[in-house]
Amino acid sequence: MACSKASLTPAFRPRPIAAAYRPVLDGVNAIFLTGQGDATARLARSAGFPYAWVVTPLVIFLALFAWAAAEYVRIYRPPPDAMPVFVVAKQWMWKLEHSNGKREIDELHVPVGRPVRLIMTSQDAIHSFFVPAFRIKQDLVPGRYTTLWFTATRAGEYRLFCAEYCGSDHAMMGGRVVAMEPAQFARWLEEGSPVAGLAARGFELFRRYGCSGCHAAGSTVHAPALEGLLGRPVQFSDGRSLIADEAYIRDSILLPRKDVVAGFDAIMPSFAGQMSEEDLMAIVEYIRSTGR
Amino acid sequence: MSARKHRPYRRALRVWIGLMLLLAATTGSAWLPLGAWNSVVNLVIAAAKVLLVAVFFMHLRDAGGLVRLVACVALFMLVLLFSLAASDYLNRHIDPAPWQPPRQGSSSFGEPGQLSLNVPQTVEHGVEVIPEPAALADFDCA
Amino acid sequence: MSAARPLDTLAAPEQRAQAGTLGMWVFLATELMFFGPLFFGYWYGRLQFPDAFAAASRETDVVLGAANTALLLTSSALMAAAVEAAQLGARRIAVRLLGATAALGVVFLVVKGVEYHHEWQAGLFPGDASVLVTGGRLFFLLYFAMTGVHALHLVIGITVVAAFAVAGAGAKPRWGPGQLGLVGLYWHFVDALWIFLFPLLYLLGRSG
Amino acid sequence: MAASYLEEGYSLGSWLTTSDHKRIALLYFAAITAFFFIGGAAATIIRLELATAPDELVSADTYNRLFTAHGVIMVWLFLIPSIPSALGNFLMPMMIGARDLAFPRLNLASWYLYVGGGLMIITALVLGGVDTGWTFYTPYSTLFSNSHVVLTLAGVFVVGFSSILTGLNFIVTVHTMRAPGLTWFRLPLFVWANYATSLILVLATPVLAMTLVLLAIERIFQVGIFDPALGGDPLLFQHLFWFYSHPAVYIMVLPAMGVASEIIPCFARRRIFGYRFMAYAILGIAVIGFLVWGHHMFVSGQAVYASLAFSLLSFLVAIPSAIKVFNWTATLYKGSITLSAPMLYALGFVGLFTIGGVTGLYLASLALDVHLTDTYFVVAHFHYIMVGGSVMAYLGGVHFWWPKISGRMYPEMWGRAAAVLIFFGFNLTFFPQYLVGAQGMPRRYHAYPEEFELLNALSSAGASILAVGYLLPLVYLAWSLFYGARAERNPWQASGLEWQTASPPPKDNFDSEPLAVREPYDYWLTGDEARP
Ligand code: HEA
Ligand code: HEA
Ligand code: HEC
Ligand code: CUA
Ligand SMILES: [Cu+2]
Repeated sequence: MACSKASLTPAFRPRPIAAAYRPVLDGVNAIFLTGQGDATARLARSAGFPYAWVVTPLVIFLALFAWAAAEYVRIYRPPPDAMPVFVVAKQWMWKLEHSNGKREIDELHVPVGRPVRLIMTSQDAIHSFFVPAFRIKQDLVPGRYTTLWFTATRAGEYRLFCAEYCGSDHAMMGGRVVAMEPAQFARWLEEGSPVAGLAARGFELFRRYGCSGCHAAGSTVHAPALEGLLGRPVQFSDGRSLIADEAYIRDSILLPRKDVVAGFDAIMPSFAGQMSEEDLMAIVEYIRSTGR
Repeated sequence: MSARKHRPYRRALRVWIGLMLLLAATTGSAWLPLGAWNSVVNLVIAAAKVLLVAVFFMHLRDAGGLVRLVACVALFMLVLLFSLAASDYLNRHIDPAPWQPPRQGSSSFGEPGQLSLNVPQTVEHGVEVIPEPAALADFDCA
Repeated sequence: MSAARPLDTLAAPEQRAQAGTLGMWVFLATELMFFGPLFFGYWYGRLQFPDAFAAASRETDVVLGAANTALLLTSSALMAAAVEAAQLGARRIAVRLLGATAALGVVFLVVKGVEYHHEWQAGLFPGDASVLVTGGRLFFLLYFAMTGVHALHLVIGITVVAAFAVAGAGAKPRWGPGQLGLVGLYWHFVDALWIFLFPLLYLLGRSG
Repeated sequence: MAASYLEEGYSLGSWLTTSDHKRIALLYFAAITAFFFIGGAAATIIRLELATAPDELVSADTYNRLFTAHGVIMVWLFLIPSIPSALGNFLMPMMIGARDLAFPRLNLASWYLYVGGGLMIITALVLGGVDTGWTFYTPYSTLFSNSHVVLTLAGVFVVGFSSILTGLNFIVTVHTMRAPGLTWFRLPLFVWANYATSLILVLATPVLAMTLVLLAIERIFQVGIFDPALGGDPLLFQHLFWFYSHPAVYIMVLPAMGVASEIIPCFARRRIFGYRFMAYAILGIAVIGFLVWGHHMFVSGQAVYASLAFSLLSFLVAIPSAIKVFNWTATLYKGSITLSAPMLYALGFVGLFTIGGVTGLYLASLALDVHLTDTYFVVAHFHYIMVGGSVMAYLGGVHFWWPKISGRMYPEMWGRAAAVLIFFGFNLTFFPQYLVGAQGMPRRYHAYPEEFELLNALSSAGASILAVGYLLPLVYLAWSLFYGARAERNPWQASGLEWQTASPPPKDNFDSEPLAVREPYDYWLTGDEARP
């Protein structure tokens, strides 16, 4: 019966060991194996070998674990004097509010050298606040608050990403963190809201016509955020897309069914016949003012 | 198999009586004001009942070690699931945030409405979508 | 180490039975794991909303629940007896016992249906129209999911048991005691599941 | 001598109704290969889009559907069934000297469930796709996604049942059908690996199944235990999902380890080093693998205490893997190594698995994971293990047993060329992803800032090499079916019962009853000693 024969057929001829593998094996040999001849077979039968195999990695692993764990625990211990900032994530934007009521969108200004504590939640899907330069990340979970803290050490602008997949424009849900010198930051914090003039009237109208009932960040209706809409690419549920301009916004208000944004239902009422062109312009201006 | 009993069905009857008594016990005990112990009593009785069923009706008594092991392994896995998850749930402190899920007015079956059905989002379709490389306004900040 | 067995073991009936029994037990283990997430969700809810869970549980019909438990336990005993009868060669008795087992299963389902009906009318269904508070809705969601999946298993069990009863009634039986034993295992498992569901869903908060 | 199993019938019907484990294995091969190339096509478009920073090729929604399709197909329709259901189905009975699995018809039913579930998933894709990612996180998947989530869930559910039945079949087979003399510690490690895999399949998959049911209920009726509005918890879903899916990653790697443990001793002409330890390590991985799922949730909002526990356990699960790597290396030590194609694949597996595994430890390190999670570093980690590791091993296994399966030899030079090409293309594809991930590029982004462009371009270039590498075996293996040299019984002089029968084997696997009287991997015996 055919059992394995040791004499090798031409189809199968042993070759000298590949040169590339030699150093690796020699390394293993030096560390773990001793002696010559069939050292491995002997070792396999000896009682000592498993310990080298198990104990060496175990020690390394425990050390790594302890180190990383200590750092991690620190991430979850905010210093008591940290400056609070509230963060609300929404498909697909970041809304932040400082303790004096100043709001920002997709941007976070912080002073250098002072711990900042973010108190965060999401209005829809799970998002994740990620600033690679700070090595921090935390998911924002609907229905509860999560927190994160950091101290910016150098002035500058740093990227902010959404790291947890949250739908169509997950990749666009970015922004920046601006770290400023404390004095500069204090000045920035006191500056008033940038909305003025026509845009301010637009904001009035935005509330009066009830747009904010659906489109405001706190709204419970699932409607797209309009902040910074101008110039942004928009995806439609039928697969088309375009870059939002003034005409598009006008169409969206008068003929909302024409272009239904992907991920939303066509529930927006038409305002055709109810809204003057002046009002329309003001609203467009308001939407423009929300951009950066 | 060796211990073939002389009177058939006797064992089934006896186990049945035991089960009924336990059922009475568990139902009755539910009205005793024992606090958290109510649940403990209930679960212990349930475990006893299941043990009766498993050992006698399901013949674990006559079964080999392997079958007995298999009978326990799923329980063991569930214990693992619960105890490790407990390390999360028992140690979490949750600050609830107000959240009203935006109920989409879509079809009651929750699947995409006619919109995406009409125009399947195929890959070829997507290729044509954006005519010129869109400037990514979002990334212009750095 | 355990002794090796001859090639093509399936030829030998007792080997086949052995493979069948082991296979069935492994299958039952998967079934238990299948219920795992439901128990897990229940456990989460109990931790999170102990009072709402107790209150919601009081809304269930404990009389019908207990009666159903008794029915199922009895059916299990009959099933065990049927298997025993088949082993003793008393096929007629076995077939009758199987019929009774399946019948009790059907009665169980009917009672369950009555309960569901009441609960639906009482607005306990966890939809938007539900009368319940937060945790209570969670409880009833799990109640319907657990009893529903259990009922589904019971339907399968009844079908198989009834099929065995019919197939065994003829002059030439189309199954042996070994196969019936496997069906029995499944039936008892469905019973055992209910033994846990009953206190978890019906008996909570009765004393409170 | 009996006719081979391939000659048992030529009609399509004879294949579709067969209960012969070898034929069912070939059915699996066909389906798996098809799904692999569908998943690969999605990957191709992903890499094309990512070759440059802006979103040029596909829209955001299309991209999201692509990576979801890619992940779902590659995990559930390709990698999970690949080695167990295809190679394992073919080899398990032969390796234990049996004529078939314990439940041959159940085995066929498994295949139909698998294909049925697969077709449901493909249907969902054709109808417009799913955009939840393969992880289906709520509440996105339940409340916000506007795609065919329920149909996809149903498909995965059905495929899951196929997995469960296959696992059940393997477990019962190994317990009850071993040949005379084949004690547990004479079993080839491939059998051990598939046995342990089956344990995971049987114990973990049902949890996924019910979790998906709950998800579907939540999506359809808008009530669910994961919904915060009802007091539910989105993290509950994550716990349940990963309770399955972490063990599932060991479903995807244990069989690959089994393949490596067959190939390496054969082509090093050495007994496997530390056989018992290898077997225990397999079981250890399977068991401890159930205890680490929370390492996917370090920044999800789970308790810090839980994260500490899961991190520690994740380090512990790496120890049996380390043992295996050391033992393979020790097996090579002073062996007379032949770098034939299967061996090249196997060595590729060991090296790439080690890189993937060690970077897994980076991720298991709590503070590091805070930065690395949900970046391309994770993507690189799992592709190193799943593509560099498991797919390499799978291809190695296909080459190694090709003579047994087809009765033909594949062209050796082409085999080696493909192995080298894949190795090279693979590293070029995925190594840059470690770097770009460490720099902070998040995953599931169809467009990204410019500073990541160079590394992404490299990765895309590598992917095109990889694609050619994967097409090569398809071509030359098909060629060899018709023009390859006829294979002998045991062209590699391998130990193992499967080599004791004809190539291709007869329907009942063995002409005469095989007898196992020796240790496995008795390559150290020479000459007459080798005979029983
Ligand atoms: C086959 C698949 C497979 C395998 C085997 C593994 C194995 C491991 N994985 Fe991986 N993993 C995935 C597939 C896999 N993983 C996937 C798909 C994801 C992403 C899912 C998603 O989100 O989509 C993931 C994600 C993932 C995460 C979460 C990342 C995140 O999202 O934040 C973590 C974190 O701990 C992790 C850890 C590990 C560890 C510790 C191992 C260990 O088992 C590895 C052990 C092996 C070794 C360590 C190598 C051998 C050892 C030596 C040679 C010893 C010498 C080494 C030292 C001394 C250091 N994996
Ligand atoms: C077994 C699993 C497996 C396998 C084999 C692969 C194989 C590959 N994967 Fe993937 N991958 C996953 C599992 C796998 N992947 C998972 C689970 C995810 C996560 C999904 C999620 O986030 O939800 C992922 C995500 C993922 C991403 C990240 C997407 C993102 O986060 O945005 C990328 C990006 O580069 C990628 C690339 C690749 C490439 C280049 C290959 C290559 O190895 C593929 C090579 C194969 C081919 C190229 C096929 C050759 C065929 C042809 C060339 C014919 C082509 C035909 C036409 C184009 C018509 N994969
Ligand atoms: C009943 C809720 C509702 C009200 C009220 C409403 N909208 Fe909308 N709006 C939506 C929804 C839902 C969409 C997305 C679907 C679509 O495009 O039709 C949308 C889309 C838009 C868009 C396109 C958004 C984009 O991202 O491309 C604009 C612009 C817009 N609305 C402006 C307004 C203005 C201005 C008003 C008030 C005059 C208003 N909406 C009132 C629900 C509403
Ligand atoms: Cu928000 Cu991703
Ligand atoms: Cu994992």
